[in-house]
Amino acid sequence: MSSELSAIIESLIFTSESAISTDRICELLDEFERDEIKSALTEIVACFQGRPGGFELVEVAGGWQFRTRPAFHSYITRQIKTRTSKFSQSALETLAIIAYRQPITRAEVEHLRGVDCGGVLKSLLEKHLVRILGKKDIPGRPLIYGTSKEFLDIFGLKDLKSLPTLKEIQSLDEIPQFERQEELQLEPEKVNLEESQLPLE
Amino acid sequence: MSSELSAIIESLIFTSESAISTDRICELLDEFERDEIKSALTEIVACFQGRPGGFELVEVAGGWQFRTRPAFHSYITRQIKTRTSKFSQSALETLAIIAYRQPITRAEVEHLRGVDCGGVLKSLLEKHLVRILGKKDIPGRPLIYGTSKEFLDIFGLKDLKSLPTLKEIQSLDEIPQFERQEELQLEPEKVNLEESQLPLE
Amino acid sequence: MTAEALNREELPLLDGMHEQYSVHLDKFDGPMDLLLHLIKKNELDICDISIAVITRQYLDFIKLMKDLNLEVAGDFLVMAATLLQIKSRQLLPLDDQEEPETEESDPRNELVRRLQEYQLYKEAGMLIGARALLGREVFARTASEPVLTAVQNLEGPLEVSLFELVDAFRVLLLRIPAESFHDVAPGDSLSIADCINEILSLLQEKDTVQFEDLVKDEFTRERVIVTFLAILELCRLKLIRIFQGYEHGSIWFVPAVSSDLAEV
Repeated sequence: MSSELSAIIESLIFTSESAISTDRICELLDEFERDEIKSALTEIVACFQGRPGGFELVEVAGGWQFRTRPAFHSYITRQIKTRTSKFSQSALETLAIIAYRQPITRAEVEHLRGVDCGGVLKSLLEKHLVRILGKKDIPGRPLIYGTSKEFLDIFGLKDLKSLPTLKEIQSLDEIPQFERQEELQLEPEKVNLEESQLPLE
Repeated sequence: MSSELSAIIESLIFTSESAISTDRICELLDEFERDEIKSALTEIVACFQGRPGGFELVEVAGGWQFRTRPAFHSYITRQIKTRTSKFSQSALETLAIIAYRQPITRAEVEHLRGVDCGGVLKSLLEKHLVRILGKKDIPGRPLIYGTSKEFLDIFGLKDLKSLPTLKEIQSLDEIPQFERQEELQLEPEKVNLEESQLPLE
Repeated sequence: MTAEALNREELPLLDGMHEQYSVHLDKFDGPMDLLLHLIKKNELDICDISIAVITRQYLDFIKLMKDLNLEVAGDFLVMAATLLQIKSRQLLPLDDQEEPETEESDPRNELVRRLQEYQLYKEAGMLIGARALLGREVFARTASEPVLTAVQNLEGPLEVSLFELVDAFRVLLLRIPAESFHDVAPGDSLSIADCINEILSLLQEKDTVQFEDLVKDEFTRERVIVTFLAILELCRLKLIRIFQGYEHGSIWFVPAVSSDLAEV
């Protein structure tokens, strides 16, 4: 660490209750230029990345925070209890839909998932991962939901743009799907089914 | 930082709620020798002393703790003085009553909360979340309160109609249909579903 | 009841898949999830699914759930209806006027689109869930130095969510008995004067009255407050005297003019 400014910023991030944004650092240190502060931040990140210590500086939910490296979690949990339990598949699906499609209504989430999502939504609201954005200007004025700052914070995302893009996911999936296509072999079964087992007949 | 052990110890000290003693560290990391741990600690201290960063590792009250360097005290207090304030439960309740029951007098708010609300009301008025709408035409002509434009801003609401109704929140509580699936159905009926229970038929 | 024995005969189609279903029964996160599973299991292309195969197996699954005495959620039945509707549309001979099946008129399209989208979000959810989570794999500093918390301020920006606001109101309403809530209008409130008269008439019958006796029939916050105010007023008017045996004990009061207790 060379400059004093870096040290000052480090002390601010270190004592901040939650992630502290670049804007906020600039506001607090108004005797320094924004550019100076930005390059000092880059310097600190590089410094902690360079030394394989127990923690590092990361940018999450639009702010800076020192966080332990994931590799050491098994040692840390000997000391402190983990607070976040595993998320259920339905919670993650609902979160993903809200994250990618926000602002979104409950009915839209339910249409996509094909199931009632009231309970899941409530628990996501209670965990502050999802928030109510307001009401949609359509008949019935349903509530619209979006993800919160805590969502980014907990999942270690800088902003919503840092979410894996859906296209990436799609391309990951394309290959196995293509392979599957060639192995199709359902003709005999299909005929049989249509002739004898139609529920509608 | 050279050894992995140093990094592990760092992460333990970093996440400890208060200073952590050498004994405790040895206890948590019982796969390492006490001597190894001691020299790793010396290593970490030296490492942080070597770099003039914002904080350092110090031994206090028989334990280890990362602390900011005293030199940066004046910067840190700038942050604490302007820390985001969390809403107290009483402020939240009072604000909720005013939001949902406006126009409302102080006596009515107090009747609902069962406690004096003078102090809370004053602080809500000071924060410009609540405003005085006028005086009520009843004996004593008490002041009547309502929420402000700032209130809408903070909660990201377009207008008061966008406030979620209690019913909307309560409807989330209803047991999701899908979760009920796991409950056992006691009646012995084993009717052929395809014939009798599909909505289409 | 062992459903397996029963089903072997009734559902020859499910033979062999049985154990797999039994294990995964509660793992399906709704009808879309089940459909995706069936498509994968049959090695079908999501864009060109055989509705007949899928519908058949989907219905068998629902039947199995019934046989296992599991309640079939409405969401699953809605999907069953959708599948049957698509299937029936495929089977019906086309009207002469109608164009032959094109991409757009394929009744499967809507379902395929939904399935594809659902699959995207399902996978996105898994990716998000696989991240190192704060409080689970990654930790921030938890130390709260007393010096830091000592300085509290009320000037900084506020941090609160809309849900917290509504929930505070909801919890508040749960705490307050319903009847007192509907009594907000001051005009309808129990008056202190009425309460004073009530207490005075009670004291004509008995020499001592306990505070609890006055409110036990109508234990609402409003009643307690009004009664308490009435007592204070009576005391101020020197009409009663108040006693308390010990700290936080019951409050007793006697008429101030009562002859035998006047000296207490």
